[in-house]
Amino acid sequence: MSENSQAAPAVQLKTPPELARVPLVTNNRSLGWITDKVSTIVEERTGRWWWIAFLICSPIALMGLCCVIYQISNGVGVWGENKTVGWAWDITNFVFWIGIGHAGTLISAILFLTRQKWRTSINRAAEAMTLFAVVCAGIFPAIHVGRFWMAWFLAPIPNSYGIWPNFRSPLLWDVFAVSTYFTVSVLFWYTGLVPDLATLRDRARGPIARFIYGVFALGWRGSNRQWRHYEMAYLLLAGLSTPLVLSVHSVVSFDFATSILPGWHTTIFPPYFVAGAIFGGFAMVLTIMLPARLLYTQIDDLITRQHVDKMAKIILLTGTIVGYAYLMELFIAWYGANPYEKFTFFNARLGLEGKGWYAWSYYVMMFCNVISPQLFWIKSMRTNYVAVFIVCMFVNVGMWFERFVIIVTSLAQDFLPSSWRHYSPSTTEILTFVGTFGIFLTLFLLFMRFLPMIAMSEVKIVTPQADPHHHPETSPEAAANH
Amino acid sequence: MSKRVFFHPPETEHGKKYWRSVGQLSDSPEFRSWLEREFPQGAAELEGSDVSRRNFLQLMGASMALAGLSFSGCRRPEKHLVPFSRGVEWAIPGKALFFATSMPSSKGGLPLVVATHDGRPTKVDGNVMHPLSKGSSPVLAQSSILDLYDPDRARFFRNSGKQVESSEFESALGELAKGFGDGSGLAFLVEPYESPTRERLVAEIKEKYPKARWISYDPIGPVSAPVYGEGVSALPKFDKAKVILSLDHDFLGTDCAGDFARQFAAQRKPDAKSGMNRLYVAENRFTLTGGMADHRIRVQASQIGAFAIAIAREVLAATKDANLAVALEGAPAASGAFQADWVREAAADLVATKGKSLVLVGPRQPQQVQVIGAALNAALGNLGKTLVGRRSPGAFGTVGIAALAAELAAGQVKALFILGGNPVYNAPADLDWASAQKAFCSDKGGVVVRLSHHEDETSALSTWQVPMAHPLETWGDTRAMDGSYLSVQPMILPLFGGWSELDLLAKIAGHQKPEGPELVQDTFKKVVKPQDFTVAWSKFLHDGFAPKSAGSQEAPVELSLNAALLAGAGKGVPAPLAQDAFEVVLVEDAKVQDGRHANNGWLQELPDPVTKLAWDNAALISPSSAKQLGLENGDLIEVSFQKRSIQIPVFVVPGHADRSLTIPLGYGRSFGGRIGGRGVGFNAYPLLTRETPYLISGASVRRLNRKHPLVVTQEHGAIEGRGADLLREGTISQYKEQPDFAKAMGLDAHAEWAEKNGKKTEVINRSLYSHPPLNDVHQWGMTIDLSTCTGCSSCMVACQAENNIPIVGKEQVGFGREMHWIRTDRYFASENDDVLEPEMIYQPMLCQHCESAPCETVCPVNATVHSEDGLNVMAYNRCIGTRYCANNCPFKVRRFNFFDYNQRKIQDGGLYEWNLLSSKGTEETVKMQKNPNVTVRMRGVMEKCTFCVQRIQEAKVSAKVLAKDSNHFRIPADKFTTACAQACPTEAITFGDISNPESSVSKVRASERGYRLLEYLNVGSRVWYLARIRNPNPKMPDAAKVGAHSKPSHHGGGHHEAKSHHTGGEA
Amino acid sequence: MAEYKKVYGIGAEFNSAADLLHAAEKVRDEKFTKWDVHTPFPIHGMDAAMGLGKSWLSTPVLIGGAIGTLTAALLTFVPSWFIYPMIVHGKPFNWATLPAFFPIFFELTVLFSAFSTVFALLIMNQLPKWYHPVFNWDRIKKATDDGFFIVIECRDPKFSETKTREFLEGLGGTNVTLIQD
Amino acid sequence: MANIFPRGSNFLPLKIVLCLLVMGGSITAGFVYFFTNKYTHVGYQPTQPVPFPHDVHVKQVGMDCRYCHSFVEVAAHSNVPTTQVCMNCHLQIQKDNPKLEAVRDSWRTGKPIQWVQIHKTPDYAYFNHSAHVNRGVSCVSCHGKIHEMPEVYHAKPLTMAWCLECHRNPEEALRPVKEVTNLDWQPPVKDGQSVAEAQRELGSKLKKDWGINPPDKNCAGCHR
Repeated sequence: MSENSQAAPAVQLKTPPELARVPLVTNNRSLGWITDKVSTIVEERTGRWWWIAFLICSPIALMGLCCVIYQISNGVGVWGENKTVGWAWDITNFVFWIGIGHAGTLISAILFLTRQKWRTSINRAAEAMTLFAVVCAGIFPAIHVGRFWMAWFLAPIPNSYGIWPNFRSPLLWDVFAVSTYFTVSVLFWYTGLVPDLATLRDRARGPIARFIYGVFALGWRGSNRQWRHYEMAYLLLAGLSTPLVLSVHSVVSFDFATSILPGWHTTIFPPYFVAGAIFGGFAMVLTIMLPARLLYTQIDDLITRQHVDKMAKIILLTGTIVGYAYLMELFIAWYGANPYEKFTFFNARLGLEGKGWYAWSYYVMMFCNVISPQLFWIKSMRTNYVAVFIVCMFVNVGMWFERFVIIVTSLAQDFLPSSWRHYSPSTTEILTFVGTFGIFLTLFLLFMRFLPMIAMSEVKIVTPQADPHHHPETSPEAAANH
Repeated sequence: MSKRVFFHPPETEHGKKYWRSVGQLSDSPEFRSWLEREFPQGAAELEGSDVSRRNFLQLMGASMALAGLSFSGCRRPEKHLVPFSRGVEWAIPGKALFFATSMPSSKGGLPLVVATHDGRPTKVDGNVMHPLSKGSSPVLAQSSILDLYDPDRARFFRNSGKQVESSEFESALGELAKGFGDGSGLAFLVEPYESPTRERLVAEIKEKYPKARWISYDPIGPVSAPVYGEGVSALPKFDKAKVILSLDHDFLGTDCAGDFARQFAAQRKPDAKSGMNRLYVAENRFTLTGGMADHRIRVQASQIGAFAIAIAREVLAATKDANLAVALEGAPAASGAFQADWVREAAADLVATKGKSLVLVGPRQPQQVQVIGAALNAALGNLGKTLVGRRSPGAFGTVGIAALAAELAAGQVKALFILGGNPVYNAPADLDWASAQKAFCSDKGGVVVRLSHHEDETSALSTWQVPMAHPLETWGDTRAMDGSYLSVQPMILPLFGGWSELDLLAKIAGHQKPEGPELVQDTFKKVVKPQDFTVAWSKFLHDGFAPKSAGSQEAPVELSLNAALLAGAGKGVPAPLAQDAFEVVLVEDAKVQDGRHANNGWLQELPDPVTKLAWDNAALISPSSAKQLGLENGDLIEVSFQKRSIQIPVFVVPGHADRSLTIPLGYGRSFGGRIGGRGVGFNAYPLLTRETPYLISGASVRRLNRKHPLVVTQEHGAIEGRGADLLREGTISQYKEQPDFAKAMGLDAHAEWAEKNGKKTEVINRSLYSHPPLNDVHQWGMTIDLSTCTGCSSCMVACQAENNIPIVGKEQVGFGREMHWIRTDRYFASENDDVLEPEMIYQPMLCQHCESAPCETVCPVNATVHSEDGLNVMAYNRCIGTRYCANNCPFKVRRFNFFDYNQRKIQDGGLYEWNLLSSKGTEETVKMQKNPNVTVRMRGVMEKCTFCVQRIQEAKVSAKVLAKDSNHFRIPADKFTTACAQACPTEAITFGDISNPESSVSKVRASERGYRLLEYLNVGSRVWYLARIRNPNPKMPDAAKVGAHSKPSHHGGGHHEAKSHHTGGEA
Repeated sequence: MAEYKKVYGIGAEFNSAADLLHAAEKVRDEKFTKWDVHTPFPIHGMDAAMGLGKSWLSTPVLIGGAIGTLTAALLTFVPSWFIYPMIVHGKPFNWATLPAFFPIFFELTVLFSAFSTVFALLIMNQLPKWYHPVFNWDRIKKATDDGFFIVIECRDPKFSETKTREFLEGLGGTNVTLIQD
Repeated sequence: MANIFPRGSNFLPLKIVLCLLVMGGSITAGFVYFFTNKYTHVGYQPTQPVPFPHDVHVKQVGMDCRYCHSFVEVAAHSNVPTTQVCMNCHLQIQKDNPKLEAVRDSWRTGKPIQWVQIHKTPDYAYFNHSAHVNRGVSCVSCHGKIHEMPEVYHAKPLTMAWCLECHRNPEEALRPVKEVTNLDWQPPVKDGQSVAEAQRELGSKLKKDWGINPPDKNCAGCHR
C-alpha cells in the first residue's frame, strides 16, 4: 500500500503515455461504485444460469459422496489397484487437487508481499478456490486407507496401546502439512473477509442477512485503531503463508522423493512440484474466473485483460520450469547410468523399444504442460480470453496426467519384471474423481452467491481516490489522455 | 463392578458335529482304557461359544475396531470357558500333536506327517524319516488338507438321488450280496494304487466271487502295458545316474509322485562330492524337468519316438548292441528333423557314461517308444544300475474299461461297484460311458454302487451314492514308489460319516465294517510278521512306514527286455505329422491331476508352475504357431479330431514345440462344487479316446472369433536384461574356476567388496549413521539355491496352509490381488529375447526381511517395524492400509486385503463375492483348517511373509521353558524351519539362525555362490540367493546358452567379463 | 432521539481520504486522545496522522511460533526417542537423524503462529464486539462503503459538546452529529 | 437505533470460550477415565455357574495353582480344570453341597461346565503362560491376589500399554521360579530398604543372570 507515494509523483512528472501505468480499475470508478457492483452480486436475485449450474453440479457432488461411502463400506478393492500398483487415481487426484489449492494462497500471500497490486481483484476468489480444492484433495488420502475407521492411529494422541505414529513417515508429514495448510488458509481468507462482511452487513436490507453478516463481521467498524492491527495481522499471515504454500507441495513431493522407487526417488521433486502446483493452480483460477467474468459483466472493470495477461505470463513461466524439470529428470536418468532409472524414464515413460505401457500418458503430459503454454509468448494470445481458456484447460488435463505418469508408470514397471502389473481404473474410481469436481464447483457456486467475490476494501486501496495525496486532475487516466 | 446373571447358551448342533477330541480320533484301546483309569491327567479346553473356539479364530474384525480404543469392555461379549468334563489323554490345549500317516496315490503313496491342533488336522508335511522322500512334500500333499475340509464333499448316503441313512445302505448291500452268486454279474471299477490291505480284501472277494470282474482305470496313468513284464515297474536311481536323458518324462513334475525330486536335486548341487549330473530333455512343452535341463530340445510329443530312434541309432553305432539293433529294424529312415549335432553329442555323452547314464521315456508315450527306451538302457548297461525293477502287485485289471462298457451294454453285469474314480467325466469319450451307465441303471435294471469324495458327474447316474472318507479320516495302508510299506491312520473321525474303500470292500468280503485298525492290523501281521506285534505296530504307526526288508515290495527284481515287444518296435513309433497338421497332447494337470482336485481352492488359485495360469486351463501353443494361426492369449479355438471337438482358449508359451497343442486335462467339471465344480476351465476329455489317450496326431485347429479371460499371476516373463542383477547363472566349470563369479555381477560389479583369502565375501556398506543394534541372540535368515529350485510351487501351498492365506478367486487374481506370501517367479531368459528356445528359470520370491527395510520408514503408524532378531514384523492390528509400504518394496512381496477375503465366500467359477450384500462368513469346516497360531487378517490390512514367526516364537518359548532359571535359552541349530523350507522337495530353501555357526543356513550362506538381490539399494536383505549353476556339455550346440542372460552386460564391466563366457561343463 | 440517553461522542463526516487525513492531523495536534477515524479501507499515513505507533501484534505471534516449534520438538522426540523407541528402517535416533522431523517442526510452527496472529488480532481489536455505540449513528454505515468519519468520544478530557462540535465543523466536517450511547 | 445486536451480545464470546473450556475438559477427562480398561475391565466379576472360592482352596486347603491349572507351565493356555479334576476330591469332600450341583451334574451327564471367561486378550494378541511362569513371572503379576478372591474378578487392566510397562522393565516382576505360584511372596528386604527397592534389586539380578529380554520393540512377540 506504500507504493502510491512513489507512484503519484511519477505521474506528476507527466509520464509519456506509453509508459503510463494502465489503471487496475478502469474507467476511473468511484469507491461507491466498487462497493455497489461487488455487493449487488450477492444482493440481487440469483440469475437463472446459477440455478442451472447448481442443479448440474450438486448431484455430481452427491454422486461423488455416494462413491466414497460405497468404497469405504466394501473395501478398497472396488478400485482398480493391485498388488503392484498400490496407489493410482486416489493419490493422483490428491496431488492434483492439492496442486490447484496452491494458486489462491500464492496470489494472496506471495503477490501481496511482492506488492503486486493487481492481485487485489482476484485474490478473494482464488483463495476460496484454494480452500475448496484442498477440501477435495483431503478426501483422497482419507479414503485411500484400507481401514478408514482406524485412521485415528495417525493422530499423535496417548492411547491404551502406549504406541505412537511414525514421525518419519512422509505420509504423516502430509497429514500435518495438509491440515495446517487448510487451517491457515481458512484463517487468512476469513481475516480478509471481515471488512467486506461488514460492508454487506451495513448494506443488508433483510433482517436475516443483516444478522448473519453481522455475526460474521464481528462488529467490524473500520476504525483506524482496528485497521492498524488488521494490516499488521494480514501482513504476518501473508508472511506465514508464503513459506507454507511452498512447503505443502514439497512435503507432498516427499511422499515420492523419499522412496526408493525409480521415477519417484528424485531430488528435483520439491521445486518441480511447487512450480507445477502454481502452474496448475493459476490455470484453474483462470478456468473459473473467465466464465465468472462473463456472467458478471459489472466486474469487467475489476478483472481486466491486464490481470489475465499477467496470469498468463506466470503460467508461461511456471510451465517452462516444469518442462525443464521433465527434461532434467531424463538427463539425470541417462547420466546416472542406473539401468532401473534408465528403464523407468526411457522405456516406461518415453516408451522406447515399445516397452512403455503408459507412454501415451507421458506424451499427453508433455504436450499439455510444456508445449501448449508456449502459446503465451504471443501477447495477443495472452489477452485473448478464448485462447487463454483453452490453454488453461489443456494445463488442467496435463497436470493431472503428470501425477498419473509419476505414480502409475513408476509402480507398474519397477524392479522385478515378475511383479510388473497393468492397471486400469474402475468405474467407482472414475466417478469418485468426477464427484470431487462436483463438490468443488458446488462449493464455488455457493461462495459466489453468498460472499463478496472480490475483496472490496482491498480494491478500494488501489484506486486513485484512496491515495490521501490524490488530486483529480493528475489522475492516471488524465495523464493517459494527454 | 458389574454382576451379570449367567445363562447357559444353547448348544449349537453345528459346532458339536465337527468336534472330535484327539482321544476319540483313533477310537483306540488306549482311549477306552483311559475311561476306566482313575486320575487321568489333562484336559482339552473349549473357549468361547463352543462353535468358535479361540483357536477357531474369530476374524479380527469387530473385536479389533473396539480394542483400538480399549472399548471392548463397554460392550464386552460374554465368552465361556468350556473344559471337558472328562480329561483327554495326551491332549494339551493349544499344543499341536504330530502323527505319521501317508496318502495313497496311483503314482505311489506319499509318506506324511500331519499336525493336529486339538484334534483338527491343520497341516500336512513330508515324513522326514522316510528313506526315499526324506520329508519332501509335493504340492498335492500340501493341498490335501483342504480336500479334507472341502465343504462340498459328499455328506450323505443316497439311493438314486434321495438321501438315506447309512444303515439302509448296509442292509441294501446285504440284500445285493445275496444275488452275487459266483460273481458273474459283479464288476468292480477301482483306481490303481497299491494297498496291501486292499489287495488282501480283493483276494478274499475273488475267492468268494471268482467270476467277478476287476477293472482299474486311470485316465492319466501309463497307456502301455509294462515293458519289463507284467507287474514289474522300473525305478530310476538318480543318485547313481550321471547323465540323464528324459524323453518327454516329467519326473520332477506330474510323472512321479514327487519323491524323486530330492534324490535328483542332491546331484544338482555344484558342491556335491560326486559332482553334478547332467540332464538332457526332449519334450514338446516346458515341464519342470525341462526347466532343470542342461540341454533341452523342443520335439513334438508325437516325434519323441522318432527322436528316441535317432538317439538309438547313434548309440547302436557306438555299442553295436544286438537288442537295440532288433528294436530298430524297419524303423523309418532318419528324417533329419532333429538337430543332428544335438543328437550326436547327447548320444555320445550317454555312451561315454555307460552304466551311469539313464534314459527315461514318458509313461504316457506309446509302448513302442517305451520299448526303445528300455532297449537303450539295456544297451547302455543301465539296467540294475541306474534303473532297478520292483514288483508292484497293484495292477489287477483283468478287463479293460472298454470291455466293461461293452458288458454293461450287453447286460452281463448286474451290479457295478465304482470305488473312487469318475468314469462319467473321464472315461474314454468313444465309450460314451454316461449313457452306458444310464442305460445300465434304467433299462438293464443294474445296480451301480458309487463311493466318492464328491457327489459328482458319476454319482448323479448311480443307484447308490456312498460318501468316501478322506485318507486323513481312515485306517489303511499303501506302498510308496519304492515299495516301502506305509501306514495310513486317521487324524479325525470322518467329518461327514464317510466310508473308506476298505470299509466297503470289507463289507462285501463279508466282514463287519471295521471300527478301528483291525483290518490293517491283520494285514500288518501277515505282511510284516512281527515277533512282538504291539511294539512293531506302534512303531509302524509312529514311523509311518515299516522297516525296509519287512514285506515292503522293495526287493529288486531282474529287469529283462521282452523280446516279443522288442521286435519291430521301431516300426511302430508314431509317424511324422503331416505338413501344417497339429498334434494335441493331453497331459495331466499339475494341480487338479485328472480333475479330482478341481474343488480345491488352493490348487485352483496356485498358478501353474510353467504358464502361471490360475483358475483355468488352456491349450498351450508355441509363439510361432500362434503367429501362424494369428492367435493371442485367450483367443478361443476349436480343436477337432474325428468328429470330436472341444473349444478352449489358447495360451502362448515360449519354448513350446511348433504345431503342437498341449491341453491339461481335469478342468471344465460340471458338478456342484463351489470352487471348481462349475465354469472353471475347459473339459478336454471329449478328445481322449481309446486310440488317443495321450497323443492326437493330425487334429485340426479352427480359430473362433471369441475371447476367454485368462488370468495369470505373472504378466511379464522376460528378464529385461536384468539377469546379471536378479538371476545369476553360470556353468559348473566357470564356478570351479572362479567360485565367487556370482558376487560382483551387474550393478554389484561397481560395489566395494570385502574379500576373505582372495574371495569376495560381501559388499562393504558405507552408511552415514550407525544402525541401531539387532541385539537378539538369534538372527534369522534364509538361503535359496537357484540350482536346485525346480519351481514346483510346493512352498506356495505350504505357506498358504501354514499362514491362513485366503484364496481370492479368479476375478481378483485377474485384478492382480492374489495373496501368496511366497511366489515362484518364472522367467523365460535368453541373451536376446528369443522366445522359441529360452531357458526357464525359477526364483522363489518372498519378503527379504531387509535390515534397513524401505517399507518400514514410510509406514505412518509404525505398523511394520524391525525386531531385534532381524525380522521385518507386521502388526496387522496396527495397520490402517495405506499401501505405501507395498509401493516402496522393491520386491513387491507385500499383499493387501483389498476385500474381506476371509469373510465372504468364493462362488461358482471362483468369483469372490465381495459385495456387502453378499452373505458373510465362511464354512465351519474351512475354519477348522486354520492355523490357530496365526491371526486371520481382515479387510484393509497389509500382510506378508513373516518367516513363519509363529514357529519362531514357539521355538523361543519352548527354549525358555527349558531354560527356566538359567540363561540357556538359545534355540539349538535347525530346531525348526519355515513352512516353505520344510516343504521344499529339493531342499532349495534353508532357514535358520545365521548368528549360529552350527546352523545349516550359516553353512549354506558361506557359499561363494551367494548373492543378494538389488544389493545396490543397500537394504541389506536377509535372504541370500545361490547362483544357478548348470552343467552343460561343452560340445553341445546350445552349450553357450547357459548363463547367457546373466552375462555381465554393458554396466557389468570389471575383471570377470572374460571369465564368464565359459560354457564348459564337467563330464 | 430520547434526551435522557447517555452521550458517546461527536462524529463528523469528510468527503475524501485526503480531507480526513488533514483533519486527523489537526485533531491530533489538539491533543485529543479518545477519538478514532472510520474509513472503508486503511488510509496510508493515517497512523502517523493519528499519532499511533507501529502495531505490536508481531510480539504474540513470535511467542506463538516459538511455542509451536517447542511442541513439535516434544511431540516428535519424546515418543519416538524415549517413550516408544522402535527399530525403523535401521535408522538410529540421534541428532544426526534430526532432519526427518523438520517438516513437522515447520508445520506446527506456522500453525501456532497463524492461530496466535488471529487470536491476538481479535483480542487487540476487542473483536467480536457486535454492539458498539457508533453504530447508533446511521451515517456511520458509509464507513464500510465510501464514507470517511472522525468520532471524538466524550470520555476525552478535552471533550466539550459545543466546542468539539465547532472544532470539527471548523475542520470541514459535515453532518456533525452527537452520537448517543 | 441502528445497532443490530443488543449490548449484552458483547459478552457472548467470553461466555462461549469459558463454556467450551469447561466442556472440552470434562469430556476429555471422562474419556480418559471411563473408556480405558482400568474402568471397563478391572472389577469385572460375572456370576459363575459354580461360585468357586479360590481363597478356600488356596488359603485353607493349601492347593497349588498347578493342581487345577495343570498345563500352565507347558502350554500357552492356562487350562481350566475338567469336571473330573473337581470330582477327584469332591467325590469324597462336600459330596452333597448344593453349590456343587452343577459340577456333579456335569460329571453325571458329561456336559461341560460353562465358566464365564474373565481374563481375555484380543484374538490378535498371543499371550503365552508357559513363557512367563517358567521365567519367574508370578500369577499375581497379571491376575492380582487371586488366591484371596472368594470369587474371581478382573484385577489388572491388561492393556497393551500395561503389558509394556513390565516388558520394558521386567525387574519389577521377576522372582525365583519356585516362588511363582506363591502369591504372597515378598522379596527379601534388607534393613532400610523398601519392598519396591528390594524387588528392583533382586529383579535386576535375576534379569541379568537369566538373560531376560522380553520383546518390547518386537511386535511379533505377541502379534503374529
